[in-house]
Amino acid sequence: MEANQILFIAIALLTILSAAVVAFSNKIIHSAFALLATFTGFAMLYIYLSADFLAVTQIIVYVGGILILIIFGVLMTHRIYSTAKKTAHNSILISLLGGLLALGLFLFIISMYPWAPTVVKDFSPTTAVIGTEILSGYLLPFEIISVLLLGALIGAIYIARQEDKEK
Amino acid sequence: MEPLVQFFFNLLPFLSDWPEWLALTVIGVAAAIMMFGFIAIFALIAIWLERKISGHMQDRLGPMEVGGWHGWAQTIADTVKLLVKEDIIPEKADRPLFKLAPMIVFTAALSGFAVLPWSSEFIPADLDVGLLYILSISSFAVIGILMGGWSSNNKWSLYGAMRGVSQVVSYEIPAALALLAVIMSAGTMSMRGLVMAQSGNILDWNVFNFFPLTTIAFFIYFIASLAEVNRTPFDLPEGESELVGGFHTEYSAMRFAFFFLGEYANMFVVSAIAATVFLGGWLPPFEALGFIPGPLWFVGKALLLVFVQMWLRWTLPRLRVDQLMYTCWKVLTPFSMAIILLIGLWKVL
Amino acid sequence: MGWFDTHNENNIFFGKLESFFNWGRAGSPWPIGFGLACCAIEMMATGASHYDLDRFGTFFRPSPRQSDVMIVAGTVTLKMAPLLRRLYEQMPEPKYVISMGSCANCGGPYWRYGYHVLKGVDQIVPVDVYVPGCPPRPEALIDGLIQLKEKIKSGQAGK
Amino acid sequence: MTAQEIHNKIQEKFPDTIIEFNDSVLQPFIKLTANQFNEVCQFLRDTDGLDFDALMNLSGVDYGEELGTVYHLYSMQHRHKIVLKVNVTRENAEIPTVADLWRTADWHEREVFDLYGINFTNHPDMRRILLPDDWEGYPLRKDYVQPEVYNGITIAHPDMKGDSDEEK
Amino acid sequence: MKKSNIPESQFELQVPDSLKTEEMTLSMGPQHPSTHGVLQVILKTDGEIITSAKPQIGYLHRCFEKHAENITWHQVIPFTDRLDYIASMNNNLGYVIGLERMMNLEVNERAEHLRVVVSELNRIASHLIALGTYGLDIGAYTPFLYVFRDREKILDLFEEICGARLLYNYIWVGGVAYDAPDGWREKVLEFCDYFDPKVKEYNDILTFNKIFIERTANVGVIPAEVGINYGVSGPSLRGSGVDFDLRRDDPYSIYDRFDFNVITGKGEMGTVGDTWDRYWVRVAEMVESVKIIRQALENLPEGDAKETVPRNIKVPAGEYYMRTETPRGELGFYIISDGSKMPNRVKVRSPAFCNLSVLPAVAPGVMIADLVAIIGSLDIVLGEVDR
Amino acid sequence: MIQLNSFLIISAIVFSLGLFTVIYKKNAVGILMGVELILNSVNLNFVAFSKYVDAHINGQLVAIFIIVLAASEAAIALAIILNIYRDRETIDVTQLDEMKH
Amino acid sequence: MRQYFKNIYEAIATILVGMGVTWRHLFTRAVTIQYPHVKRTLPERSRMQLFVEMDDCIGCMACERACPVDCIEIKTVRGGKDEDLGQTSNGQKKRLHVVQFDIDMGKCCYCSDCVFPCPTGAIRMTPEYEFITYDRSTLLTKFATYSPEEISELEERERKEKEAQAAAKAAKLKAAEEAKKAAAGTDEPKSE
Repeated sequence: MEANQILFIAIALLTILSAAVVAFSNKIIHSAFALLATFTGFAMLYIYLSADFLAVTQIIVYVGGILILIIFGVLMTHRIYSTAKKTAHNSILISLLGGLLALGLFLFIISMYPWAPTVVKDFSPTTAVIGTEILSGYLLPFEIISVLLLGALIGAIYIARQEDKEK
Repeated sequence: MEPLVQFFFNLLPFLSDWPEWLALTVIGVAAAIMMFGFIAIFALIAIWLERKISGHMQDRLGPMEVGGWHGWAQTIADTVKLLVKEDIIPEKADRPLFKLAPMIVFTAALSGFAVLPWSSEFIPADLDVGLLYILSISSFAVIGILMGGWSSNNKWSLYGAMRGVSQVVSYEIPAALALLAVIMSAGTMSMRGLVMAQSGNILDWNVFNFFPLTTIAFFIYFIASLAEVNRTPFDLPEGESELVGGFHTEYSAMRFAFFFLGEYANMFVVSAIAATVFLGGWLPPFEALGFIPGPLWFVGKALLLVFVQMWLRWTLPRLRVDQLMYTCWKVLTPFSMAIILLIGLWKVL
Repeated sequence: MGWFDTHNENNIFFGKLESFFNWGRAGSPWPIGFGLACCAIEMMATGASHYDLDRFGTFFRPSPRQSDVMIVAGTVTLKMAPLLRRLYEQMPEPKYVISMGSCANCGGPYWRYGYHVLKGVDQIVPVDVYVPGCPPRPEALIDGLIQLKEKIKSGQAGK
Repeated sequence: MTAQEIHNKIQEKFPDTIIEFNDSVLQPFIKLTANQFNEVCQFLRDTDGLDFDALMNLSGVDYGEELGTVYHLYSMQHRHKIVLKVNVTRENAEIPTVADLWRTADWHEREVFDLYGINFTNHPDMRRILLPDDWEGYPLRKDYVQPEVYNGITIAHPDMKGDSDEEK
Repeated sequence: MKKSNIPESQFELQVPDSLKTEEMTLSMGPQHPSTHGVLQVILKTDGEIITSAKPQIGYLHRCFEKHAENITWHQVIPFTDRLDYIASMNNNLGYVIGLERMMNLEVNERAEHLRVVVSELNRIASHLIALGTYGLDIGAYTPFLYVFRDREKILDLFEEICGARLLYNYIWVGGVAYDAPDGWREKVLEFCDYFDPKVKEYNDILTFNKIFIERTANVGVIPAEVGINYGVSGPSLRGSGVDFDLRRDDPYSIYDRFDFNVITGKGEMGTVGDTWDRYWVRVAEMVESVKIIRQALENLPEGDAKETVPRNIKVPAGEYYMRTETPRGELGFYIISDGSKMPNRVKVRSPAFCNLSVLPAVAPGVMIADLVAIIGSLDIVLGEVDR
Repeated sequence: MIQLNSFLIISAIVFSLGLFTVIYKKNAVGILMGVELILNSVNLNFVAFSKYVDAHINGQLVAIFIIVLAASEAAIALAIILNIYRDRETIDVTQLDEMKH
Repeated sequence: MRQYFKNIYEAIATILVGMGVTWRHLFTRAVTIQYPHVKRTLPERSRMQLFVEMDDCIGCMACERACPVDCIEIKTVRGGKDEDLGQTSNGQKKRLHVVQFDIDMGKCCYCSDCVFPCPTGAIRMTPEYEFITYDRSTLLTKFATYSPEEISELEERERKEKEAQAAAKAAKLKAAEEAKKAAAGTDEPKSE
């Protein structure tokens, strides 16, 4: 086995195990911090898929943005200074059942279909391609998504500060 | 990775005969150890230097006794002491996170070194998205700070962590925008490409490239980087007079040392980026000075900026949280946006 | 304390190592910046430009977790005593205590009618060095620090 | 305004409250009864011409048989002062508070309560201020006996202990 | 405001329920870098905003008043040193003048002049510490060391005249403990010349620094009426624009012979009575003190400063409330004598105690960083707060 | 050589874990985390297909759009959660079954 | 808007002014006194450790009375009648054995109040400040040179002398009484 593959397995394990911590942890804050490892694992997997720009974007947006939002959400909605806070859960059996069902379904599909690589690509920087592509082929979705993002930002601010208006 | 591999192959020709994965592993480990050693030695010297500089700025001497000449062994003694000190984990702390936090902060600082261009040959990894990578790394440090501050179960630490996070997250924006101004003109995000675009004499450096626009961008980046590494006047997360020790109040011994190391490593990284992006990296200011090797120029420029950071620290008072945000959102961000627009205009015309 | 304590003292290597560690400890005693009364002003003056404690590798840490030396500078009252004790317990080992000034030594001028004054800080924390004076000169405090260093180097200080 | 005039004004408004007026000492004082004290103070503060807007000092005193509180008032506007005294018995030490008139009195009254055990009625927050909450006794009373131990900490200096043992 | 009571609850910040996030209770101190000693402040915060601040004092209660009742008149003087240990000379002066007035004692002219010189020097030293620690609170470390550097020069002068650096026991009933040694007068004048340009240096590095101004201006405003009602005095009251200085308005010693300005806050950088004003009053007062020292030294008469020191102090029965202007404000000694050789009661009306009591009134609504600035601008000394 | 299947399996496992999280947690923020896991696993699929199946990098582009969507979704969701918390002092979704304010 | 730019300008300008100050100080001479290597001479009035010249002490207790904190403890024994205890440096004759002269430097408040009343200048403050100790009890400075045996001997003698004195007094009284009696015996009729 090559070092490359060992590393891949390590990263895959990191991703899956930390995702499991997110799912099973009793402390919501541990879940939140475990997401850090999951997101980073995904970014590393993207590098394996020769998507360097995407990997960096993943870290900037997910770790630098969403994760911090989530942690702040956790801190603001819990008694932030008690480290021993535990959270309540739904029935684990039903949830496990749901999860396992989905997993079984996916594994079945994956095993049934003969996935074969149709193209073999070497690594090449993607930044320039993505830039060109966004401003040509994907211009409309890009514009739409920028409007959506703006709307979401305004909406989030509006919702979070609704009380000011009431007065 | 290729330049680094090439560098090592040139340095140690027998490596190329080894199987690739082994050679790569050896090179990777060697590079990591070199970086760690560099950080450690840099931190030792920088801390000593900071104490000496602050001492002389304050009409005193700084370390004098330990080790003889001007207390050169001072930071070594500090390190030895911190190594053998009792490592306390507060009873009510969240143990796994408490242990993990300094590691994350330090790892983030360490991984910033991966893309620094020391010279035209020696770049550990000449990523195509080098600058973006640096920016993404800083978000790791934030999580580390938040983790440390929260898991200490101390209110002051939590305040420090919250302040630190809001500060770093906000200041990433003007910093990124200021860098973007240069990326626009250079047309690349690779660190090497950025330096290469500045070759020539001092007037070709990006600081003077679109004078005065990039000069302002440089100052914006420098100020924002101060905030990102929590140096005065933006040292709110650890502001002694307000928050006792900020997010590392409860840390002792080696864990505290790692925070400390991380801080100094970060100082170097942001200065090195400023040196790379704005001050021409390893390039000498004049062709005539080309006989001095590139890495010396690079480190020299970075250290100059580190010195300015220290100088500011021992001069200025600390800002308040709302003023910090004011500076970020109402001063730095609009200015950096305006610069991007103007540079775009300049390029088009 | 570290792992090396379990090893035999007679071992040359560990003996040398121990003295190296002691050199490190003696070289950077970080006091907890913690003034109680009059002596605190002299302590500040000692840290200031004219006497400059930084020469000895001493700089004040605000948090007890990161400090090695507690300079009890001033009168300890009964209301303060439990807090002082707690601060001492929060410091990581090895930790040292310098009792600075008459009040910390034995209650000082308040020893007779001071119904609210602790008569000597050694009642609540173990003291390594007593610096007499009311308040002691900065030189005296530095001398106390040097004596503490000697004590650390000889391996007798702290616990 | 001289002390005599101030005395006359109070006498006019509150005829029954003045016990003693002494103009011959260095700082003339008026001794008042406790029951109307707050009203007198309000009068002193709010009357034009008197305008005692500052309470310079509030001090508890142990006179032996009686406890007392001494108020030094000052008018920033007219630059005149007066001393008020209120005496109470040791057993029933209660004086109306003036903390609502001069906020200075808030902490000073707490201090007097702490050290002399005089209770100020209607005070918003009558707690010990200097000593710990679980302290026993009022140290500045002349008959106070210094305790030997507080919460397991020896108070007496070793030298003194020897002395007292010998005396015993 | 004047004719109405100032309710305590007015200063509790009322946060609307809908805006409330998690309320935290924090205990700042007694070991906290910016509480100036062993002060504890119990804070209730909403985010970074403080909703209420309650100072807890008494961590340095050293039973001065009990001591004073058990020792002789003269022996009280060393204990007054330890009240406000930053400005001991001024404390000695207050107590001693109180006794002298009770004893009706005339004091030698030279001694009077020396007293004024040393108290004003001590005032400068005290204000320097106030400046330095204030800078430290705001986050500037270097000014702190600069002021200590200059303060050290004053301490050298003190050490020369009385042998001690901090607690002097210098001003005695009827005179001073030591006459000035040869050449001392010239050294003080030399110091004055040295000191004047230094004030500009402080201003350059701290006072007029934009960050410092932003941090301090419009923060912790104490309106004049509130200040008077709370018994705030000294530079803190003058910062609120009240033109009141005991040295001029209720003169003691020989202060009425000197020509000096009383500095008041004018709200140059923000509102009248904010922390910057209080800070600025201190800076400007140092310059005035230098002026007084120069005048006193110019007229320093020859003679024996210990001439009028009585061998035995006999204080006639009676009582007296003596108040003097220390660097912190109105320090009052309420002395009761029953004619014996010990005081019957010495009550200290400490300025820092009253100044601190205003904290719960101004703290709500400010941020934690501002609270630090407010405590620093009140310039408290815990030795005097707790006595 | 790492096969496409490995990525798909990782993605499937993380997706199931995300689904499990969404069902299992009562806490609204916890559910949000589950959603993020699901989005990430989907992203991984897109990128993997972009590498192995697609001749172009369309998959990566879609992934970028998903990341942006996830960011806006997280912002909005947290704003709502915060609002609910201020209103009800709880973010337990099982207790938030009435629509009236 | 004008205010906005003015603020930015002021911030930059004042920061530069401040940086100028620290820059200048970077090159000025440090004021530090490198204490253990350089010791400065303290002024003669310096009030550090107390010192007692026992040869000059006449045991008058003035210092003990003057001490505000009672840190001086003196015990004296009266000298013998024809015992010469010597003279102090200013010519006063010593009459008392000062068998105990303890100063607890731990309690001392260094006010120098004890120095002024001393009639012979025996007790004085010295500029000596390096008496740091590892053990608190060493702060109790004993100045008296008498050994315990000498003290007990002296005390014994004093006791004896006192007894003798008392006996002599009693004898004297007795004698006087007897004389009175005798006188009464002779003058009995007169007194009645």
